[in-house]
Amino acid sequence: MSISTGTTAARRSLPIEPDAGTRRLNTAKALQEAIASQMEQDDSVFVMGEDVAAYGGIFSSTTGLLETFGPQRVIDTPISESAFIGLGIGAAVEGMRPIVELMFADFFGVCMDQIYNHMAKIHYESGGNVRVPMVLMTAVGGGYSDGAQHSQTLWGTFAHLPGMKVVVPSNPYDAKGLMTAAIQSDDPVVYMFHKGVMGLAWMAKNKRSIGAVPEEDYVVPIGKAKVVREGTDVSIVTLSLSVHHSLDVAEKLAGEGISVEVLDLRSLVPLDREAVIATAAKTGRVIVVDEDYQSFGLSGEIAATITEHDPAPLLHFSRVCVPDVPIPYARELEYAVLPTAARIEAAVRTAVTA
Amino acid sequence: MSISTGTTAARRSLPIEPDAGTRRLNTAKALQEAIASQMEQDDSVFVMGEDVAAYGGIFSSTTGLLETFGPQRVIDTPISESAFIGLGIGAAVEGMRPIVELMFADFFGVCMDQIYNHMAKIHYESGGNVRVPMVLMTAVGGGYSDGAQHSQTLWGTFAHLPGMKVVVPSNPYDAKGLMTAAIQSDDPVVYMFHKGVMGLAWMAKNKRSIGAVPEEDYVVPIGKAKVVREGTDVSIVTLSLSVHHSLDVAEKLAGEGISVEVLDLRSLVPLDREAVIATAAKTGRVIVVDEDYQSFGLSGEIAATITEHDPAPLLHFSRVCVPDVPIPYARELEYAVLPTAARIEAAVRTAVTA
Amino acid sequence: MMTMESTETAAGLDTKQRQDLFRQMVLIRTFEEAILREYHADKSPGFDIGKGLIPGEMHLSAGQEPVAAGLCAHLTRDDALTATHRPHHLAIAKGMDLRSLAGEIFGRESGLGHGRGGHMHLFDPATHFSCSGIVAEGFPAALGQAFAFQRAGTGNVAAAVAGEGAANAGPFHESLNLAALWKLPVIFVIEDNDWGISVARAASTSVPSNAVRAAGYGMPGIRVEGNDVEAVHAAAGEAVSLARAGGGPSLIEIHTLRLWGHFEGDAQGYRTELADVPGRDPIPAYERRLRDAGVLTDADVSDAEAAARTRVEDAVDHAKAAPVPNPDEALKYVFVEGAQS
Amino acid sequence: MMTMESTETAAGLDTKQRQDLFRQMVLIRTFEEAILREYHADKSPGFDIGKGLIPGEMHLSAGQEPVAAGLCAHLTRDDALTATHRPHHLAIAKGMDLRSLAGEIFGRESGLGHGRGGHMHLFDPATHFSCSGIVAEGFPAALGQAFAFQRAGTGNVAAAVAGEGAANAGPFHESLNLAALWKLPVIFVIEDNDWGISVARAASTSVPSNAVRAAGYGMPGIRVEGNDVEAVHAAAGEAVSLARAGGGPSLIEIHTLRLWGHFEGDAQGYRTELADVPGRDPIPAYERRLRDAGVLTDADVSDAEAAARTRVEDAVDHAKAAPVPNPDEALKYVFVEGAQS
Ligand SMILES: Cc1ncc(C[n+]2csc(CCOP(=O)(O)OP(=O)(O)O)c2C)c(N)n1
Ligand SMILES: Cc1ncc(C[n+]2csc(CCOP(=O)(O)OP(=O)(O)O)c2C)c(N)n1
Ligand SMILES: [Mg+2]
Ligand SMILES: [Mg+2]
Repeated sequence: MSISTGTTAARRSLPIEPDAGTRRLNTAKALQEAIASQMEQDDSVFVMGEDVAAYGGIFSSTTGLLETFGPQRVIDTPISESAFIGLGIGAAVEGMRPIVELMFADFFGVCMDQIYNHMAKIHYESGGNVRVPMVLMTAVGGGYSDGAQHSQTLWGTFAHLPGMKVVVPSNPYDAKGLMTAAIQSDDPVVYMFHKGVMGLAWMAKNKRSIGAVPEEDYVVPIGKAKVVREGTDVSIVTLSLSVHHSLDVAEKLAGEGISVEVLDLRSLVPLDREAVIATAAKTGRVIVVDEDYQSFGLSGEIAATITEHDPAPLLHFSRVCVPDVPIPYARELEYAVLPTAARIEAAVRTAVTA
Repeated sequence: MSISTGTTAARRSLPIEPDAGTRRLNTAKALQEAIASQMEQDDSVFVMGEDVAAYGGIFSSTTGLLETFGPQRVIDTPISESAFIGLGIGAAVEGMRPIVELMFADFFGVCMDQIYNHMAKIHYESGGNVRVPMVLMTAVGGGYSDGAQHSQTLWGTFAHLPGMKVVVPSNPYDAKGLMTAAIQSDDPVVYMFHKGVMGLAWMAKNKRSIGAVPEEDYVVPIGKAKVVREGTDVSIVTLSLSVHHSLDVAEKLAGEGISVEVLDLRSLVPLDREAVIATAAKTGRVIVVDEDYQSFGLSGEIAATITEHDPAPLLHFSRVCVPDVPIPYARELEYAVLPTAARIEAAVRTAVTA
Repeated sequence: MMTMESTETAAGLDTKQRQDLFRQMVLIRTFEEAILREYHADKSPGFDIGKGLIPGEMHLSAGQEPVAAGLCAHLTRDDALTATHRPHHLAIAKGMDLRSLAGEIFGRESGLGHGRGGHMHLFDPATHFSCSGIVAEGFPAALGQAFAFQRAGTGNVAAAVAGEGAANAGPFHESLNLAALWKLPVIFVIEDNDWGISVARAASTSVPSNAVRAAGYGMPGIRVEGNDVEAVHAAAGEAVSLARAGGGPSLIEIHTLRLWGHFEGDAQGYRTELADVPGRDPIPAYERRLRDAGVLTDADVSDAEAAARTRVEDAVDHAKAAPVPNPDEALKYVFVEGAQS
Repeated sequence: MMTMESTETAAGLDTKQRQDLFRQMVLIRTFEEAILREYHADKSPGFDIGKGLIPGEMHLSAGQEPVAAGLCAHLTRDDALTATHRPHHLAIAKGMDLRSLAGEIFGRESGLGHGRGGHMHLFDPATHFSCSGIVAEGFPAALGQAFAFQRAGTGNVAAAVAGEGAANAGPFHESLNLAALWKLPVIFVIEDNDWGISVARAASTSVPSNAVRAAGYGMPGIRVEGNDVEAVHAAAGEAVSLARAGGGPSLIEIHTLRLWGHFEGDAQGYRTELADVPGRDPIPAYERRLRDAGVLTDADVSDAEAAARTRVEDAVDHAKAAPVPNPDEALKYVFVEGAQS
């Protein structure tokens, strides 16, 4: 057990959200690049999980790393999530900086004790004497008929439990910057990437899954949301793949004179409450678009954040979430419960007339 | 796999929230009585968990049942929560009605997959063809220095995930009626009892942990909240042990002319949204008192429920919860983060002057 | 732990039984080939996993037919079976209605779960069949079914099947201990197909055979080599008899073959032995063996294939003709009673 | 699996070592007796678990000193050890500062975790000690520490200790497989005290010895009978040497004794063998044995006891005199960087 401070200094010197430049990558590549760069600079960083080596990660989060860094640093595991996530924790406690992949967030139930009772609590229970500088990386989200056990986002579940930071990039630029920040953080960080924003060759591609990414190292600060589109009539507070659906709707409705602001939260823990309050104050009409289950999650937290600050400016609040139902398999059913552009558009129309 | 319908008929004929009468029991006894009565009437009901037999449940949820029903129906298990909760699921699928105890809710992380991906989803995934009439009973809450892994309430985590009902009694009467309803439900029900309301001989006793309980069988309907004190100035929306702290504060402040309404939610899933909206409309000032972690949980859901219905009547919203910190061990620290009467009182005073 | 060699196993099987095993395997393969065809029919250009009449992950069981056929020959519809993300062979051998199975795979209202479940979530009260997409988390359900049978005194048993990858997950251990402790009538079956997605067995498992692990629970353990349906039949027969007689659980590991990718779309670049996989197909091998033994003729083979094709294409046609679920009913079946919160 | 009888084990231990083992056990017992005294001092009338200078659940280790003394004799401060809800004996034998330990138990700012952790959550960077209140979930951390040692090539090892109840939980299995697979320098130690709270070993475990389970992972397994510190010392010595030499993990099960209740306040009504528990106390037994062997005198015993008392009472006094944590700092240490959300 030792406290590694080396990278803290490194982090301080990295640019914060620099200009994006012109080089275009998809989200998966941006993510891989962040990991590779940190592995190059810091021997204590390693990657571990199911099918992260030769396969390169089921959702391409680790493609190419085995070839560059070899099997000592890019390590396939047995299907023993409690053991290998716990192994990551123990290694982190001894000063290493593991990046551990949980293949689907849906599998959290087999290893949540390690995550929330150990990874997230050791620093506190130790009175600050022991640090767990670990990244838990996991794929989330549905939309391709993978059924009730492989389509969930579940970020509300992670964000509810204290002691771990939770980041959720929606695009290549943020994916690289947040991963760099996550690896360099001395706190445990849960990094949740939506399969639908990775730009995978074998899945329907969102047009914004490819974007400009600086070659250099940089960080997107954990805990900072971003207004990705300015607007005046209604605010959409959202994250991950839903950012893109929201932007599509905003673009479409702009033609009709409806001005939609879109806030990409990017981090859930810490939550950028100032940004939430600011957009609510600006438009007075807030819609939360969230691919997680509706109740007892993110959408409620946004309502509470606004109203505990001041309920007065809030003229409208509504949510476009998964309506508390297991994600159905059949396409027709699944798209009936996902926060689709059609549902978002309908919500915006209701909001502006309310 | 078979669908048991017998008890559905039985349930229909049971009284709903009858007069309490004069017989007084503590919450633990009321709970045991509900289980015993259902076991007597239905051979398919059995109890299983760690230390539920000779020990009678670490928090006395099963005291005396072994003596009455024997080791075939009151069954100690190895420390294998995934296996024995899954066993309960499989038995329920075959028509039995298991009551399975997870000793502390804090341990959910070792078996959550069985709970949320199986117990809660099988009915849906089967298109209604397979039922899981099972009760998962678990102890929650802190206040006696049991540390970060034995003091949590975590009901927000369970309530967030679809397919399981979640009930949280605060007193003996509701404990019996909700347990009877839970056993008779054809849906999986998570029954979360706070150690501090059980009336245990070895723990600080809340004065309302003993109360009037009918001898007969009856149900408290799952999904119905209750106004446990009427008031006009401010509404406290709460549950479990915090109901009692809230009532204490309400009684005290009544002397100063501050009229506090207290809503005991009793169920989280389904949530009695009408009752929440009604109390918010009545007083305009809402405080959520919740022993669970503050963010991404119950308190947010209350804010969203009110504001998505209509933000206009809401003049004040605040929360008295555990402020996103692992529950500390030392008494001084633990009571600084728990929703104590002092914190509730301060919140009420702020609310009425806001 | 014992090891059973394929040469010793024909004993006791009559011609009808051997033909039935063959027919069962042909039926399964025919079904999987039809799903393979339909799955890929409309995903191009550029394979898109979410597109087509059958969307989503698809884990087919080709090559593992000996496990299903050999095991399920000993089970009645009233026995239980829990399977994994790769369940079709077992569902079929257990007797699941092919139309309901195909309907669910196509996501139709006619499916077992009215399209809510999908191919990894098949729940069939008629055959007490269930499966789980979470590795190793199917084991515990079998304990509960066996517990219910034990209490009811029906003599029924529950089989719990999972891959060799699953045998390194916690629920495997917890379930074997609990089943042995309470002498539950469970047959644990490990399908060792050498791979857990891209991870070779040697990179996941610290011992060469999971059968040795049985001793750690005080139950019989056997490894069946050769992907041989008759050897499976023999081993399963003993385990089922033991369980039915109140003798408690057993563990059987079967060395089998994943003939295709982990899921459809898997390029299998990691798979070192890919070249000799087709040569290890158990169905032609069994066909040759039965022909050599003189118990299978050309006519038997064509009849088995034709009968299978008829049933499978009927099921596929039926699924394609069935209505898709009504999106307005997406929330139906969350709870038995009342709406969700 | 082997079984080691206590009579064969003295070999190789010199007088100093045997006296040290005795002194270590006396120190632990003295500490636990002091905590027992302080814990109950102010909880009456009517035992209230939340009251008093030491509140909360209290799991004391009296009777299990041979495990801690015998194992930790082979470990340096740079080796790692993970323990359970019952951690004091191991913390002390591993060399944890007694004042920091007592401070944490009393919930003081001077405690290891500044009062945030409590007696089930001891994290000590100086001795690489940690524990967990969740049964069996302490095992995996040891793998990670061993992994870090292995990568750094330090030759250090990690010991993972838990009760026989924990050996039926999933992480036991996952951890043993992974440690064996990667030849991690881990020593798994099961403290079999016959009980998991009120559940007897025979009601939780399908085999009479967890040592037999080692074969399922391809690692050495040994059961040590007799709660004999020298037998523990011998078994642990072999396992530690093997691990240090790169030979991978071992499993040791030690039959020990829970001298008191599961936690303080436990009336132990379920405990059938309660009457003969005091007679099985390992410390008087070891004292007699060393006296009989002529390597322990009256003076040695009083000296051991006096030295222990001095150190323990100093730690207790120090804890009682230390300030309680500042409630305004309850949120301190959630994160290293920045406030929580
Ligand atoms: C708990 C859990 N971890 C990981 C996965 C992802 N996953 C699905 S199948 C699979 C490999 C399973 O291998 P094996 O048990 O051998 O079965 P096979 O696919 O070979 O039939 C993995 C890792 C999962 N579904 N559940
Ligand atoms: C996962 C989990 N389940 C249950 C418990 C409650 N519990 C605490 S200690 C204990 C018994 C442990 O028995 P054993 O492992 O033999 O250790 P011992 O107490 O005998 O030292 C139980 C069931 C827990 N802490 N964690
Ligand atoms: Mg496999
Ligand atoms: Mg024990």
